[in-house]
Amino acid sequence: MTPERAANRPMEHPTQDGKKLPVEPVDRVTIRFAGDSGDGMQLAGTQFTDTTALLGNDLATFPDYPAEIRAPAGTLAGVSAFQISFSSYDIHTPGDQPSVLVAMNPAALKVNLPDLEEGGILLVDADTFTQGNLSKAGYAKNPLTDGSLAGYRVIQVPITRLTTNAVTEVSGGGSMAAQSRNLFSLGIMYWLFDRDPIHTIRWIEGKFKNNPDLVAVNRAALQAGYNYAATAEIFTSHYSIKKAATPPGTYRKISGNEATALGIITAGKLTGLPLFYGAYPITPASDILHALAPLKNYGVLTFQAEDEIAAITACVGASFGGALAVCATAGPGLALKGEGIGLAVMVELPVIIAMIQRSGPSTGMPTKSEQSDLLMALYGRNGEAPAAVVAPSTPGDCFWTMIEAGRIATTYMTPTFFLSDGYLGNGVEPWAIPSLEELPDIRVTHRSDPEGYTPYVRDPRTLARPWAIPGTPGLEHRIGGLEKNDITGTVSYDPTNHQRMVDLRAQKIARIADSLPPSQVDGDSQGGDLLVVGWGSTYGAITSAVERARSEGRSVSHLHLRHLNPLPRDVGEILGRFDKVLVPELNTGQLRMLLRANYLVDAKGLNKVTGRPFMIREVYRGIISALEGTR
Amino acid sequence: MTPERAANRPMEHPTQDGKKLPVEPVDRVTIRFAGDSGDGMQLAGTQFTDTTALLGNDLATFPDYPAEIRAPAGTLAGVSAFQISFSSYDIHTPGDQPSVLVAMNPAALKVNLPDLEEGGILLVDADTFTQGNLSKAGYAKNPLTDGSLAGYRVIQVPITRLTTNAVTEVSGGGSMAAQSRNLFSLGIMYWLFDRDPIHTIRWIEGKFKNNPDLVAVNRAALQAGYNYAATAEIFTSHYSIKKAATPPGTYRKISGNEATALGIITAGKLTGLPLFYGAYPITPASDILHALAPLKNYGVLTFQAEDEIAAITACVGASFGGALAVCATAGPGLALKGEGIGLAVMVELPVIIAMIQRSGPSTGMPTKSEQSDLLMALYGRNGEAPAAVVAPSTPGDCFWTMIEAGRIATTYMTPTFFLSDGYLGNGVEPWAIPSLEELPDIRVTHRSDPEGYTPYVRDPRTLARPWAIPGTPGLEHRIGGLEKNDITGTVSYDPTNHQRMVDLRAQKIARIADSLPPSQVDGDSQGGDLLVVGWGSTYGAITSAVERARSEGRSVSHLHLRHLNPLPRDVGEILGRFDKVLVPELNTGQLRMLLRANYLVDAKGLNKVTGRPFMIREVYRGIISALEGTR
Amino acid sequence: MSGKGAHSEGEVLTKADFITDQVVRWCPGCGDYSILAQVQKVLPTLGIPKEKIVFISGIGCSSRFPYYVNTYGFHTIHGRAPAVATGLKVANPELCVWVVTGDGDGLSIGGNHLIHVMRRNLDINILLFNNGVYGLTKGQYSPTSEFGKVTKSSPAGTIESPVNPTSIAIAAEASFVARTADVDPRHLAWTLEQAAAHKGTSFVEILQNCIIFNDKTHDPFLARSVRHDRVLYLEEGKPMLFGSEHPRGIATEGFAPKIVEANSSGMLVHEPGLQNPSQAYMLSQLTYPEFPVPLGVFRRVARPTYEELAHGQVDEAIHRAGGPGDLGQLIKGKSSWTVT
Amino acid sequence: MSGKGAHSEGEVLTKADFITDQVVRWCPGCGDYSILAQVQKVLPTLGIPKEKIVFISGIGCSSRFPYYVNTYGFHTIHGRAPAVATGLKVANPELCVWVVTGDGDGLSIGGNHLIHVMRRNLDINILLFNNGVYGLTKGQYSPTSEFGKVTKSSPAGTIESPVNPTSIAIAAEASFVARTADVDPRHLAWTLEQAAAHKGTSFVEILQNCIIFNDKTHDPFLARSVRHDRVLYLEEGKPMLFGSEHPRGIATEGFAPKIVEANSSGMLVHEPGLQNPSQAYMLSQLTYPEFPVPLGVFRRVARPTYEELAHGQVDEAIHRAGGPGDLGQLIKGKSSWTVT
Ligand SMILES: Cc1ncc(C[n+]2csc(CCOP(=O)(O)OP(=O)(O)O)c2C)c(N)n1
Ligand SMILES: Cc1ncc(C[n+]2csc(CCOP(=O)(O)OP(=O)(O)O)c2C)c(N)n1
Ligand code: SF4
Ligand code: SF4
Ligand SMILES: [Mg+2]
Ligand SMILES: [Mg+2]
Repeated sequence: MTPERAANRPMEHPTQDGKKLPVEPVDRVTIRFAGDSGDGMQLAGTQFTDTTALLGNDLATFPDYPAEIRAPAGTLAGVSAFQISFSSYDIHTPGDQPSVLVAMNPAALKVNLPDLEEGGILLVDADTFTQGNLSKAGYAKNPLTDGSLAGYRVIQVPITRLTTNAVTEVSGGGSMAAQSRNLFSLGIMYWLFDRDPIHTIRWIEGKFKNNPDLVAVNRAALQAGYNYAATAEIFTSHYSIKKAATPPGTYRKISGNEATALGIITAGKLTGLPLFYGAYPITPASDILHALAPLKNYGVLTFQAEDEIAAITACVGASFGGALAVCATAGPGLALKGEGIGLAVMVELPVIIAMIQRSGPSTGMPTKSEQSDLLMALYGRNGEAPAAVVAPSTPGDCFWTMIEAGRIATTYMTPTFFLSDGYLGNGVEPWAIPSLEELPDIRVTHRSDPEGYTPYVRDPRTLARPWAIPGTPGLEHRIGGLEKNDITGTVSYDPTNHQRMVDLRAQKIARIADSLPPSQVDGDSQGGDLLVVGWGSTYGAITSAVERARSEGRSVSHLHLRHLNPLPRDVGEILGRFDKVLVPELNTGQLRMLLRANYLVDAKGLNKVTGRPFMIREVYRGIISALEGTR
Repeated sequence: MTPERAANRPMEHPTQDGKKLPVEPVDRVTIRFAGDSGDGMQLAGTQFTDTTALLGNDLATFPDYPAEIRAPAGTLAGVSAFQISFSSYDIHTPGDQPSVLVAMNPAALKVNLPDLEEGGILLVDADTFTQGNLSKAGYAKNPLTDGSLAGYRVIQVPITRLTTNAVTEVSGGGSMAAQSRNLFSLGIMYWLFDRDPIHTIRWIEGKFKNNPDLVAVNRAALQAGYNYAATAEIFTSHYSIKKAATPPGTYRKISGNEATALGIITAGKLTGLPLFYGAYPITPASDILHALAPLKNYGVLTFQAEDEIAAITACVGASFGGALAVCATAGPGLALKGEGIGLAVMVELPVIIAMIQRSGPSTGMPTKSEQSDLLMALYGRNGEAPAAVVAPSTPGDCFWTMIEAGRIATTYMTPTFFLSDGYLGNGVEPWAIPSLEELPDIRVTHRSDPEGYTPYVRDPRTLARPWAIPGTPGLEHRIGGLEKNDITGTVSYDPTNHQRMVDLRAQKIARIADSLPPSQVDGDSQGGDLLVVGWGSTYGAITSAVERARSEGRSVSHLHLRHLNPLPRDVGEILGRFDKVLVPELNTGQLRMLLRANYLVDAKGLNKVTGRPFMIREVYRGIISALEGTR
Repeated sequence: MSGKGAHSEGEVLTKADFITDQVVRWCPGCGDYSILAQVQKVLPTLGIPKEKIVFISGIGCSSRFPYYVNTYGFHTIHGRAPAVATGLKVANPELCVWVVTGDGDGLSIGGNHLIHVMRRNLDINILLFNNGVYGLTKGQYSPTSEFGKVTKSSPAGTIESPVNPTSIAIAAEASFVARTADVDPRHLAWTLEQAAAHKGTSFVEILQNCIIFNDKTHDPFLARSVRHDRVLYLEEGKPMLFGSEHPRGIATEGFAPKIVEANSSGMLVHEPGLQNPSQAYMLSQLTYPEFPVPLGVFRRVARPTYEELAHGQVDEAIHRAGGPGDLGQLIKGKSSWTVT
Repeated sequence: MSGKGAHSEGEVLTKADFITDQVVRWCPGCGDYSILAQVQKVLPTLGIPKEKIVFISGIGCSSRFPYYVNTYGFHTIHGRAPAVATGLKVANPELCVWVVTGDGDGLSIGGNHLIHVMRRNLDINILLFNNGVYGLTKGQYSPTSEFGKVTKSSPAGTIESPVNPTSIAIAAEASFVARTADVDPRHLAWTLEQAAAHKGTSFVEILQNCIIFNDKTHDPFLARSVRHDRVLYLEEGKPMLFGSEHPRGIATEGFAPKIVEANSSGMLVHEPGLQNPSQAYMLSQLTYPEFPVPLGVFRRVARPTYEELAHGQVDEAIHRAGGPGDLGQLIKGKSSWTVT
């Protein structure tokens, strides 16, 4: 194990049975739990995350699911992994490489070993290295015995057998052992990183409250793992990670999709509008539906539509009716919504389209992440049909950016895109819980005064048309997808009117920039050698890489764009202050194209389209190359 | 009348009844026939066009329909117009302004008068200027009597009454007169411009061959108009327009949509593939379906799908089955096809998507034209999903560009967009009929050899994968929308494979540029003050405007792009040879954005989004401003 | 374009209140005029203030309808009106929502939304103007065009069995299914009243004449001279009788319908309220010339509406939780920690 | 991934010929395995060379099917398999085309294409795996989920009446409609054979168990212990009898079905070939627990196929024109002039 900045002085620490083992304080650890889809790795990772969050470490997670469909047990395609990085200081990513790998079977080892740090800890369930499993994983020889693992600290534990023993004691039979092997491993990790298993025990008790057998079995497996690690002397020391020096406040753990769902509910409350959420299930956006559907006591109406076209057009209908209408989808779904969004552009009604981007094109790799739908959000519909686009940068920021989407949509009467992705959506971080007073005031009032009302008369500041909703006496009017006459809103084929309306729709979106604060540059706001410009989920990797380069004295700064349409007014000017511009994106250069076209700067791309997030070192190397001009 | 370059010497010319009236030779005339939708203006215009084409004039037409739905007779919304410009020299547009306006009722006058040239001829049906019609058209006073038409050569003819008289003679009743007023006006125009009505008489005879009464009525109306003009001395002279000095060859008149349909059939024959055309009706693309459906003896299978999604996915299915699959649509339809096209990108099957662009966004103005779907063609689907894009520049060029689309699609196994628009689709020009030998050899052979076959092994030159179709023994294979493993084509979630495939798909499209000829610059290919870069239907207006500026000695050249993705390799270099770049487009600057992003040139836009084509003088003025740097 | 002055509940409305200032733009002689007139006649009788009435349409000649009715209106995109109406009605259940669609809009591109809105039983009224053709795009065949029909897009005749709108509606579990015709204004008005009175999705097929592209398509049985002999007017609780000079009735032979002399034994009585939809389905399959064409209400059954169930779940959740959810609590989540 | 070696007509194929080298990726215990096995068993008996067979699917667990059948295959996009199959079959009528879809793929997003392919009567076989849930996206309710079902997306129970796939198929004029189940492999194989033998669209609903997200959903009538009493096996020409210990039959009361003692008078005889679809429709509406659930062929009627009519029009046009059209003539058009 090579924990980052591992301290030197081992400390004494009492174990459960009174023996003392040294506790090494370390600053950051990255663990990856890997096993078969059926092995409960996501659960083990989530439990470790919860416990770690409560201890006050900073943390970030990366659940890496296999393809949506279940693969046969023991095969490479069936491997599921969960990575957590936690530390005593502020971190921004789940870590480039695990320093600890838990491999529950040979396939998990095969898939994940290449990522393990040199000298890292490798915990394997030795019982699973049978001939059958080895060949399913494509191992010709047993890696546990052929010397190929020499570069790691290999801890072989007969996890299956030990779990069975522990489980048999409490339940009179080992049949439930297979389902609790993950908890045994988790117990080992708890001991190794000095975490009390109590939180997970409580969780087990709650989850299985109607089945005391299951409580006993799972608790036994967890305890057995913990005790085994403490007593079997498989580790020479264990590690402690201090609380992170986080600003005071109350925190919770949150995933991007949870924060998005919370943001949706909150935007509904803040605008004072009824909330209509219409969606068709699709990976990785479905969890937002799953999060909202049970919150009926918050007044949210969720509608599972027959397809994405129905979802967006139902949203347009709900918006016509005065609701805050929100839908979420992924690429293939957005490819179907273009016409409906175009209608919302024409009738100038607010709708929020949350995009949880995934790898494309076509069905692509549904469980993998990518940033390749920015241009579709901007241009994926017919005619000149401008809409607003914002993008959150961290899981917790999904909450704030969703509220901003709500503000923009309702203030400017426009469809508004929210571009998250699978990495943000499923990733978890500690999040400072805001008080309700901190939340912006974005209350909306529907037009009710018939005096001077016409459907397309505009607010002189925002250029928004009035939101007059059915049920309001005296404001009866008709709208539709045909070109509208300026002010009156009747159908018009007049050439000059069309030009005016095209211009007005564009200006309205451009005016959003008036309401944006000055852009924040991390680093040297006055300029320098290199500006790294990013958007969305690459925030963590870019931040860390820039910090690293700056700590080496390099002149590198970072601008992370939350608003992609319109771009903030100061972006061109900021770009001009730097010699070079580098745009890391998980696509082939979509924001880069916009920056080049808008500002004629020779922005270079750092592009990766593998379905995986950037590693810090990839961005760091990109920065170095850009600075050296070798790109 | 102020015909362009009108000659000075009036000539003698015998009229039908022996009287002689002077014939003035002129070089170019632009006539607009305008009336109610029910007045048969499109028919009159088309007949005039046919006759004029056979006389060997160069010509261009612009039919301007009202909204798709029929408006009440006599109202402004119901006015339909047809403009034809014809000349003794090479022309490129239907003329900025008519020099002759035929107005069949007050509404037609009201709508079209603003466009009539100062001093132009205005022929009106005086009988229609009743109180009722005047007020339907919004005239407070009768323009025929209030002096407001002083600036024109007004010819008032009681067309309704004269037609009724003529018709009554042959049919024993005037009830059919309303339908043949257009032919009376056409007769007048035939006399005025010295054209023999015989072609139209033949057409009447053919069209109504089962109804001798109708033949008699229509012929009588036409003849009556002709004779009236010849004898009533309403004109002091009439005009002749010499044949255009066209290169030798056989010509026909063709509209863009006709040429597109012909191009589709021809691409089928040239590739040697069965032809599958799947479409859902939509203005202005439906006429392609109407043109192809009756050509069953050419083996074309037309499929009217239940919607645009079914149309594109049926095309993908037909392509999987080895057919040349083509669909055509307009903006709202394309907004629905994104997901299906993305599938074609992933499975790398050829499909041609003909876009007959119309005014957007949303339903927009269905009968009006625009170039605002270029970015949707490029980016309107999820993920990194590159496809080829070509655009025809004139009605006749639709034929050639469609064949080019067929070449690209089948050579590179890629969906290929063909971006026409309503103006091109409905506009008509004389077209040099190619001999079959002139047509390119783009024969396709499906893979049949199982030796070394895998679904994604690539041609090293084109990077195309083999087209192996069901029915071929030994090539059974499975494809789909999930990411494909390089070469084998099985499903793959491997990160490096995904990057490779994203790169390969991009490179394959980029390689198309290897097959393109050097770009043609009209003007100074070596460089100069200003390069005007256009694409699609603006060709005529830009060409004329550049010619005019050049004739004044200005350093202006013109590059018209047929290939929009990939852009030809020499574009960047060509742009670099000019001080300034101007990009006229009927959108807010879509190609301009691509040029700026790709080449970092400060290309300026000349943009118009009114639903109407550019006038020559608008482009000309844009050129002058750009040269003067006042923009 | 806005309504002139405020109305409120209780005020007495007339047909004139429902006419907009827009010039009606259908071809002279189009059947749509008759439908518009009847709708404008029926609306004031419903006792609903006009600001609570909304017309939602797709795209097509028929879908221009909302522009001409002085209530709230939304001319949406092709085929999607049922989905737009769903969002509107769920967001705002007290509105009286009408969907106007055509045979192309509702059964070709929009067939799926139509089916799903019916099985969900939103309380809306759907008027499908069936003219057997795409009018707006100038004359292609539609899903209801008869087999073999020659149109611009089928110059050799269509090769598709048409969709039967009422059969599809019944199979999609619509709780109210009716058919009427533009040329029978009294029956049309009556049917609209029935549809408006029904709680749940009311599906009304309106046989409509497109004088330009499909003139007289329904004339073989709707023409005034033959109608009495070729139309079966369905009346609740009455025997299924038709034919004025020579009255006959519908009876059953196993599960197949047959024509019998009036007052024969076994003549069926019309019961639109039967839970089992088989009889309604059989009626929907009666087509000319083998059978008279039924006009009237095929099926009318009670079922809770989607929006009342959806809001019911919300109310119940609030009730069970002892009040509306607390946003602060929700944001805080189940497990949090404090850094001081 | 390509087939191993060429096959040609006449060669004798076995089940093994239809197995690919791809590892099958459904959950252990998923009903899809049984369906795959029966398909692979039936295919070699059809006398069709495997290169002429194509499987087309949408997206869903079920739609992974083509990867496992060693013929041509295309795993397309969500809901669009019927449209893809239409293009393929029209382009290449001599292929034997199978569509595999799920209750979400085929009835939610893809409902409209399904209806239209059936009424057009393309000669393809559609297998709809009905597990009452969205399996691939991990357990939301589907259009066939029963009212009130609690799922991830309906934590308080669904509020929608389910779609009945066979009713919709009958209303959409499918010329062959059947139902079978994963748990009854023999009946499944027999049904597949019937579907394959039918010319025209064969629609087969296959009741399938999703062990993970909707386990035992069909057990109330399909569980081995109750099946004989709760399933009505439809057999052509035979009375509609069910129940092994206590045999009963289906009879009619007006247009409503009722259960009677075996051999009562009025017991219905199953005739899938009736032109009038009313009886088939009634059968499609028999649901548990009121009635036994019918398995078997509901309807089988002869009608020309779309592709044969489409190609027929082409052939006839060529015949009438005295040969295929001349491209040169077409390009030249009707009216041209020559400049010398
Ligand atoms: C996405 C899309 N596809 C196609 C069209 C073109 N379109 C407009 S209306 C229509 C069919 C209308 O037929 P129907 O619903 O029967 O209405 P009708 O005009 O006969 O009343 C079509 C194909 C469109 N507007 N949008
Ligand atoms: C356009 C689009 N929307 C949504 C999805 C996500 N999705 C994939 S499969 C599926 C439902 C599958 O249900 P079903 O057809 O019943 O198949 P099963 O998995 O149950 O066999 C959904 C919603 C998608 N792939 N594409
Ligand atoms: S085209 Fe037909 S349906 Fe449309 S307005 Fe005219 S008559 Fe009516
Ligand atoms: S989720 Fe259900 S349907 Fe999908 S493979 Fe597993 S058991 Fe089968
Ligand atoms: Mg219609
Ligand atoms: Mg399912």
